[in-house]
Amino acid sequence: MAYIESHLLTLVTFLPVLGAILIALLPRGEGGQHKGIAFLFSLLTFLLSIALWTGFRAAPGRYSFEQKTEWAPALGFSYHVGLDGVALLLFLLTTFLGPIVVLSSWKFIQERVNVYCIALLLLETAILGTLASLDLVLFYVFWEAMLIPMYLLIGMWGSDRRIYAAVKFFLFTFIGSVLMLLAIFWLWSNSGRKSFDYAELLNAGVVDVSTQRWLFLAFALAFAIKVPIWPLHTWLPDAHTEAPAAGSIILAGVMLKMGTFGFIRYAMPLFPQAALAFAPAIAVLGVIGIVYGSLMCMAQTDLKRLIAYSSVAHLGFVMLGLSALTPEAVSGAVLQMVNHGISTGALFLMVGYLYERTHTRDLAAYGGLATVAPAIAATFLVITLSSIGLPGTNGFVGEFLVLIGTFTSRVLAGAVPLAVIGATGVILGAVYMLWLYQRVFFGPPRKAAGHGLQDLTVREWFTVAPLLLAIVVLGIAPQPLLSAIKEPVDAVVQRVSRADRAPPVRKAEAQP
Amino acid sequence: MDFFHAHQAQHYLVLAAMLFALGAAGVVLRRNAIIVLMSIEVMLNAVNLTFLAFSRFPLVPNSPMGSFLSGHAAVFFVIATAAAEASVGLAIIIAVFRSRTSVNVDEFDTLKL
Amino acid sequence: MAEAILFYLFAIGALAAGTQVIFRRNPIYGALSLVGALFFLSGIYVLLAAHLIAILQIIVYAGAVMVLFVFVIMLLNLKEEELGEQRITVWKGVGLAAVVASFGVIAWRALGPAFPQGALMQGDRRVDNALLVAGFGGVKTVGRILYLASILPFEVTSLLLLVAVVAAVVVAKGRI
Amino acid sequence: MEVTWLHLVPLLPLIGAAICGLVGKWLPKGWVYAVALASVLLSFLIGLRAFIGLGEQAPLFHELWFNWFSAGSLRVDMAFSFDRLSGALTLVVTGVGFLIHVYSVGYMEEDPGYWRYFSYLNLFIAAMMTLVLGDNLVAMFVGWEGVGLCSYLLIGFWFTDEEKAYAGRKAFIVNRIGDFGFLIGIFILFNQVGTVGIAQINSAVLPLGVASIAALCLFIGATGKSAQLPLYIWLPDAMAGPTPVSALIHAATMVTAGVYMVARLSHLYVSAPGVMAVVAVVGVLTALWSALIATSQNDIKKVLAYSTVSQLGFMFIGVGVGAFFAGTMHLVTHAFFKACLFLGSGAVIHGLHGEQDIQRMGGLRKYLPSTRTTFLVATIAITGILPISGFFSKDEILGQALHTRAFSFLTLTPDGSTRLTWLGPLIYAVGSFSAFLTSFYMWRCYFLTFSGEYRGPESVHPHESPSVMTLPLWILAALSVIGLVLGLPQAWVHGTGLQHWTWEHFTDGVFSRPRGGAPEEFSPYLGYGIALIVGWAGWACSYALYFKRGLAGDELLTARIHVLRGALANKLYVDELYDFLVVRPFWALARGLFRLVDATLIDGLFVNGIPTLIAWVGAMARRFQNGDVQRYLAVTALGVAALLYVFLVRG
Amino acid sequence: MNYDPNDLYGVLPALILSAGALLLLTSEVFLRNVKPAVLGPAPGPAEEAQRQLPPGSDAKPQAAPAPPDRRYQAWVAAAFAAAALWTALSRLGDPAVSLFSGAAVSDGFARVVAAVVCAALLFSCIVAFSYLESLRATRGEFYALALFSAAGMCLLAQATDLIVIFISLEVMSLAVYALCAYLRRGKRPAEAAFKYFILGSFASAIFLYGAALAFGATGSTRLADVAAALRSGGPSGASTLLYAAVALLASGFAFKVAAVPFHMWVPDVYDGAPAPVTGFMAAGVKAAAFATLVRILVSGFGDASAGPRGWRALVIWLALLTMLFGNLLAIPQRSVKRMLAYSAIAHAGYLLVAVASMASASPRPDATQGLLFYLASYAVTVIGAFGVVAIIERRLAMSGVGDDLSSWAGLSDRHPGLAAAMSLFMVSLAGIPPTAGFMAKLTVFRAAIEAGLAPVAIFGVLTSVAGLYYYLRVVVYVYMYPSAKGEPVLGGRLLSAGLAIAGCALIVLWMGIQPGTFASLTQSAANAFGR
Repeated sequence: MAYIESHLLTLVTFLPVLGAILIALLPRGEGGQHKGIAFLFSLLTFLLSIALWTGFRAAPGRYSFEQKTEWAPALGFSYHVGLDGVALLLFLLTTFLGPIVVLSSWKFIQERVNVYCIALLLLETAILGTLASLDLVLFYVFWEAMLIPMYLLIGMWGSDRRIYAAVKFFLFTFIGSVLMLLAIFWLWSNSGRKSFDYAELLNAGVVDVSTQRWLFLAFALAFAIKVPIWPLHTWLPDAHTEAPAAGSIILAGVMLKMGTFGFIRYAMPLFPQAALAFAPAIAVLGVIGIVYGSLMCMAQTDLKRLIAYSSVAHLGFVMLGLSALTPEAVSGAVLQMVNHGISTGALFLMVGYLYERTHTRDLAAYGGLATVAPAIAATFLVITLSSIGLPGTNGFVGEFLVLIGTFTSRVLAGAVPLAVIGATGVILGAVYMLWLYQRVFFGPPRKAAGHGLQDLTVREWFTVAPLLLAIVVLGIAPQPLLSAIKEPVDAVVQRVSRADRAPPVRKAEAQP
Repeated sequence: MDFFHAHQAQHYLVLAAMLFALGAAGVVLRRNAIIVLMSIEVMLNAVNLTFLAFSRFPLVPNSPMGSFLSGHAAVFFVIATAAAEASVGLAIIIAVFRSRTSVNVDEFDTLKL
Repeated sequence: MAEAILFYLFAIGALAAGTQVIFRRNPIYGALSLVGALFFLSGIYVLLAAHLIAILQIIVYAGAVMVLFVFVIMLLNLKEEELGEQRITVWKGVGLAAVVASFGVIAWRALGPAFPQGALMQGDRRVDNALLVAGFGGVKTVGRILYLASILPFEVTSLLLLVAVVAAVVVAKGRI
Repeated sequence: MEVTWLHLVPLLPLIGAAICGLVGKWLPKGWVYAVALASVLLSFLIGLRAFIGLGEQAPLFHELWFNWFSAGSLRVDMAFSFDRLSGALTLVVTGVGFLIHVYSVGYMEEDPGYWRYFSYLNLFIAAMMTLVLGDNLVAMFVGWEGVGLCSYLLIGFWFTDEEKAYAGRKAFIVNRIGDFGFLIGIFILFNQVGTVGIAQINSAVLPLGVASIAALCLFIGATGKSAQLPLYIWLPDAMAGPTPVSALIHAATMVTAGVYMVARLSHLYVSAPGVMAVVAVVGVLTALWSALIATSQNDIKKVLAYSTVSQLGFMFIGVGVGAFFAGTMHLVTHAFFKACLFLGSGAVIHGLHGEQDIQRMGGLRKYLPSTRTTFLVATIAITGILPISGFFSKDEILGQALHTRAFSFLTLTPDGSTRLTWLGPLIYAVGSFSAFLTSFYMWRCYFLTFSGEYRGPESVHPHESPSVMTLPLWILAALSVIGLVLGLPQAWVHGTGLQHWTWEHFTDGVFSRPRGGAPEEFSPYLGYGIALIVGWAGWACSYALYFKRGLAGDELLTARIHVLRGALANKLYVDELYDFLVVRPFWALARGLFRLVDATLIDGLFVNGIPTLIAWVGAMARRFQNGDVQRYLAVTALGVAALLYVFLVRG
Repeated sequence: MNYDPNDLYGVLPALILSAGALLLLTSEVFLRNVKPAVLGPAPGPAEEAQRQLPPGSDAKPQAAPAPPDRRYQAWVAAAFAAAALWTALSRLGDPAVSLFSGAAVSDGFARVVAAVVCAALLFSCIVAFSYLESLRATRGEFYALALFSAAGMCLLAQATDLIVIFISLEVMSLAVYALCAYLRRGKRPAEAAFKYFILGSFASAIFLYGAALAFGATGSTRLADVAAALRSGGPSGASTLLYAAVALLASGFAFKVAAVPFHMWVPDVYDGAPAPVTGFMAAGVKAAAFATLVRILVSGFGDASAGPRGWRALVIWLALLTMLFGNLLAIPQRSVKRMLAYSAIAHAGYLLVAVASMASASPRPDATQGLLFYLASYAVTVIGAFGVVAIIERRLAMSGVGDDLSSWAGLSDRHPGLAAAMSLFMVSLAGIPPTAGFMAKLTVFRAAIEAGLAPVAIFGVLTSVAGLYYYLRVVVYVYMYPSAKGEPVLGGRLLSAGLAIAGCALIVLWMGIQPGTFASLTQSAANAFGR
């Protein structure tokens, strides 16, 4: 039992890989079987991950399901995994979306199914590993391993400009992360521990401020591109638009969170003073993201592009919250990560279904779908409401906490105006989302609504229903999540917001 | 003649350098592959001369290898190597000539960019 | 005294022959002048008291290697028109300049200052192995070095010659 | 007193909404009606029971349902408090709501989407109750946004019509603008008080500056929700929804949320007298502005809509001048008679098969007798030509405005000299003029609809509505009469049993007093007199114009002042103005930014520009590799020379 | 002055390889031509090749009896390679011994390099097998020469005497020249060989002149003595001569490792040579050359590394130039083979970074480790990649044209295995986890940071981003473009090549996922240069 306890996390993380191997061994062309196995394994992963939720014990400074074994002592890094509250939430979000994603593309993907399923499963493992790892090299390995399957997903099953989008996505994210790699090495050689272990580096004490800034920037660039923070966002609309529905769901649902997660897990605690110093800048960029992203949404004529830009706006809230450095704001930001994952993931899911039926993403072609497909309209409405943060849906709590936390922040310079400008996102969100909704569903039926558009099928209901449920439940009872993330959030807030008061202890002189 | 005696070693060495430069110039300039090959032989000979000059007029009182004659040994090996190189080189030239009936270096530009 | 005269003689001869090698248009002349150059060089080797090497120079080089060259030249039997015109390009100029510069620099900065008095002095007499070491450069002395001190290079050289034979055969073969 | 059943009041309608919405489509019609009506009725009864239970020993009921979320120092509970104000509101909302449910049964008879409709309606009741009962600002905000959502859904109920859908969206977005202010207000108060509980806020000491900003922000929210200048534009369009909805949401309950909120936070507002003045002024301006527009509308629902806006203006005058009881009292009475009016108009429309233009009505008194009677009662109530509910509540407001001391810190300089004393009287004067206009356009509406001869097409045969629709009309009409009890002056009822029923006495202690204290006792008779004169004057004008001449009255008026009237008929071009000043520039900005910054600057210049540049350089450098051995040799020799230079010459 | 016969154990790998070569050569004597009937139907390519022969080259008469069955040779060669590999690995941990009175040394460093070389040879032989068989071009000399060159490489890695270095260099080079020219299909191979030969002998002559100057300065050709002379200063003229010497020696090997500006031969030669040979060159020659470069610079001129006249700055500059131009020139390439050639230059740049971070008389172990790890991972990856290229090239080989990206389009439909493997190799070359390439990058750049070369490292990773672009393009063609019309499914002998490619792929993954095992192998080598 204890063994299970200690290896559960590893098991859950690598379960999808088993599925991938199994599929690779099967003869190609057995499309149905491949999808079946992929679904089975992703479902299994989710079910097992529930055990993680139930077995999770929040405790200050330590991680649940921690496991540390030798990996490559000769190269100085180890296999060290564990979960804190924040990681746990995103972890569960990922496993939760896994089966939905597989199921959602059951009909849409018909050629080269085996590669598709393998890519999906490997991607899931990569993401889970990124969240679970507590060793910087391990983290980096998973972090970059994410790119390849996603790249294939976009490039092989995307629409017209898929290759441009895929390459853009890959290069954009890669250029950010290589510098982070060097920063990691710098930490290794100067932290005085000659170690890649996150916990050890955290205890090793922080390096002097001037260096911190450089390292922070190196980390921040990698994460900022993933988030994405304005003006590094232009890969996102292309990637989201060109990717197949499943790809968009994973991208929006979890992959973008890797960036924000990186901030709260690595960039901020490892370089507290730098984080404190750069907080206003990041907050400003976050606010720009909110307003600018919303404006961009209003300028779009492409359904998926619009939603993609809405992600920029939503993650602007997250960045604003993270840089506000109050418990309210930061926990709001974390909650917003999860909520955005659910609502935007669901949006892309629905758009995927619409695209399957109409084969167009052009808003002008849509209209009056509510008369043809009331079920789609209803579900889409709920998701829309959650995405514009209506109280009672999950979207509200996160945004509200972020804004109120930012407004009351004593640490962040110019918090009040930032919060006020950020709050305009509430209006803008309603403007473009309702515009979109009316454009697509209201009014007399238009071209796309023609040719006997079919309403949600049973399979599709199975994919949508869990998301709707999550939207409502998390809207009414977000407290369990909040109490799960309390420990890490408080820790980060403490460490960073007090960074300037307690002069850091420099242990780097202890060079062997 | 005093000049020669005052700078005995340099005479040999500089001559070697000049020969080497000559050979190198030949390699760089001539378009006939065979002559290019000969120029390389000239370069190697220049090296030999350097070795010999140094083993007769050493810069340090005694050689760590026990004897300055190791320079002579080196020359011996270089001569052998030169022979080997020459044979392979000529064989290659024949092969090239087979494939394009020319030994003009500046016509060998199928592989480029 | 005599050494000086002979040196200048051989040196000028070697350089002249070398120049011939480089600037003769027809390779056969080049080959023959190379033979000449080799002879002059072996003379200089004698001046340097490298008797064995001088002999080897004549036998191996002027003998074996050059024959090979001449043989190939005859084999290819190039016509006048096939030789083509020597053309001068910018990059040949650049290359020449680079070469001259390099070895000018070496001669000027390295070889020149190497021997302050022309050679290493011990007390008042200059170190000249030709006079110090008995039988310097003779078969016996060089042989000892060859077979004892530098046994490894010697063996590897034998390997090298074998490789050269095989390589030459493969490359010169008809089509594979 | 802590109780455990209070949450049922919002919860029951919510369950009803869920049932109707999720499975209503497949349920038999009767069941849907049953669920919808029963849920509302039940929560009404619970409210009634609680209301009766209120007393000296139990001034309020409070329930902490569950802790919604809490992070850091912020704790937000789902908690409800039921005091006299919220209790009364509960009764009004659930009561009137129930009546309108009943009415809707008849009204939505043929509509296939009836199950959707009732689900929305129940959802609205739930949200409204959360708004009313919520004991902290966030819970209140939940209701606040919830009712907004419902109005969005119900306005756009017939979504296949672009216009209606657009109206819904407009309503939601304008409301969101208000909600933005509301949010900021919450932030400020939390920042200052450290909690979002209304009780705590009402007992906290608030510095003038903070209080003013917070109050102002919250008032922005109120202007959005309660359709005051400058955010009233959505309400007239909201008439696109089914008429019962207009009655319930856009007349009786939701739109009064702003007034309720201000009254709820009376302490905050009295500690910000400047904002009080703003509230009052905005109120009176709105009252005048929309009354003017109402005089020239021909769509019966539009007339009522503008009248609603104007009446809301009156309520804001009330709360603005510190007479919170007066404002809220008008809220209640207005709920009765305006609901009655709307339902009446609904009956008319229903009877004329969807005809809404009063120019094609007239003479309906003989076709729709009971509708006509109830409509008449309600019209009397709103115009106040006879002293029934509307008369007293409105006159209370105006009287309080005349004698107000709420702006004391504005009106009294430190040295005791006075200034701005004209503000109260001015408000009174303008208010009275609006009252005159109210009387004028309401009677116009009545005359053109019911008196005279029927002007509609022959094909349409007007008919009275079924009793399921008329019954609520009668009840509401009765209520608008009985409502007068609330407004009887203390002098009259002193010592009698009625004393406890007058609103002023009833809500005693719920509101905090203005800084300057309440106005000293003033005799109401003069005010009553003026009010009656004003009311009758309005009646007389429209009688002369419309009862006598019918439609010709409009032509006459137009002939006299056709410029003004043209402007009024076009709603003073406000929509066009906003469209020109705000909407278009905004979308243009969005498109421009997208083209310039995103597409051109970031993507074009950097993201794609740099790789292109690199590739170009690579292609150029590639040219150098031209296959010429001797060039390669030359480069190699150059390399050697460079190395030698480094080691021998430079070093 | 005497030598100990036991010293021969020190050079055992080279001996085994040479023995294998000799065995193969002698075995040729006993071969008989067999009747056409016995040998299976001749695969198409050969005939096709004859038709496409350029004029002037003598076509083989069709009637001639089919050549004897030489399939055993590849496996014999592979066996000897494996044996040498095993000997190299088995003695990995043993202490370093100086051989032949200091002419050579057998230390961990040399053994690891020898192991890399032998592994490269092993895989190349298997790749070459199917390549040559399908071209009907198997001859005993091919494998013999491969073995000889490998022997030269092993000696090169061990040599500590400039003369020995020179001769082993020649052994390696002459064999490789011949291998380049081995295949006579069209003009390309011979031309490649010629260019390689001319430039190569020019470079080795320059190297030799440097050796002569070193001899002059110290009276010895042993690196140890050079180091001693540098340390003790010696007469004024000596140091100048030594600096001239290091310049020339460095140029000589900068050429062999293909550092810009000594790189210009690489694209043409790699492009012209048969793909299996190119793979072997890229892996083996590079490994041996880098090993020797490090030996000369570190254990010979280790004390001349720092300061303005030190070679550290020089190597850094070479590294920067190499990384820049290698990647820059690879971007516009449309022939995968040629692109890989330029990428080989780029990777030389990254290896030079490792060399630069070794710049001292006793370099930090992690730098050495980084270098070795990088060499190994690059060798495996690039042999695999060229193995796939070889399969694609077969069809084109005799038509005398290079491959083009278009011939890679939609490979994943026709050959999912090959496509996956090729993509894996590309990913590894780009240095993305979980592949060997990433771990190699990790070790090298970490060493660079440790050595205080942060700016160089930053430049390096940025250029590697540019590199990613052209590596990804291959993946794009392989996976995201549909097959061109009439792209045939590649027939012929895929099995053995597939075997080798699969092996490489597995090792690439293994080194990427479980780098510890290999890293621990290199640890003994890591402190080979300690004093």
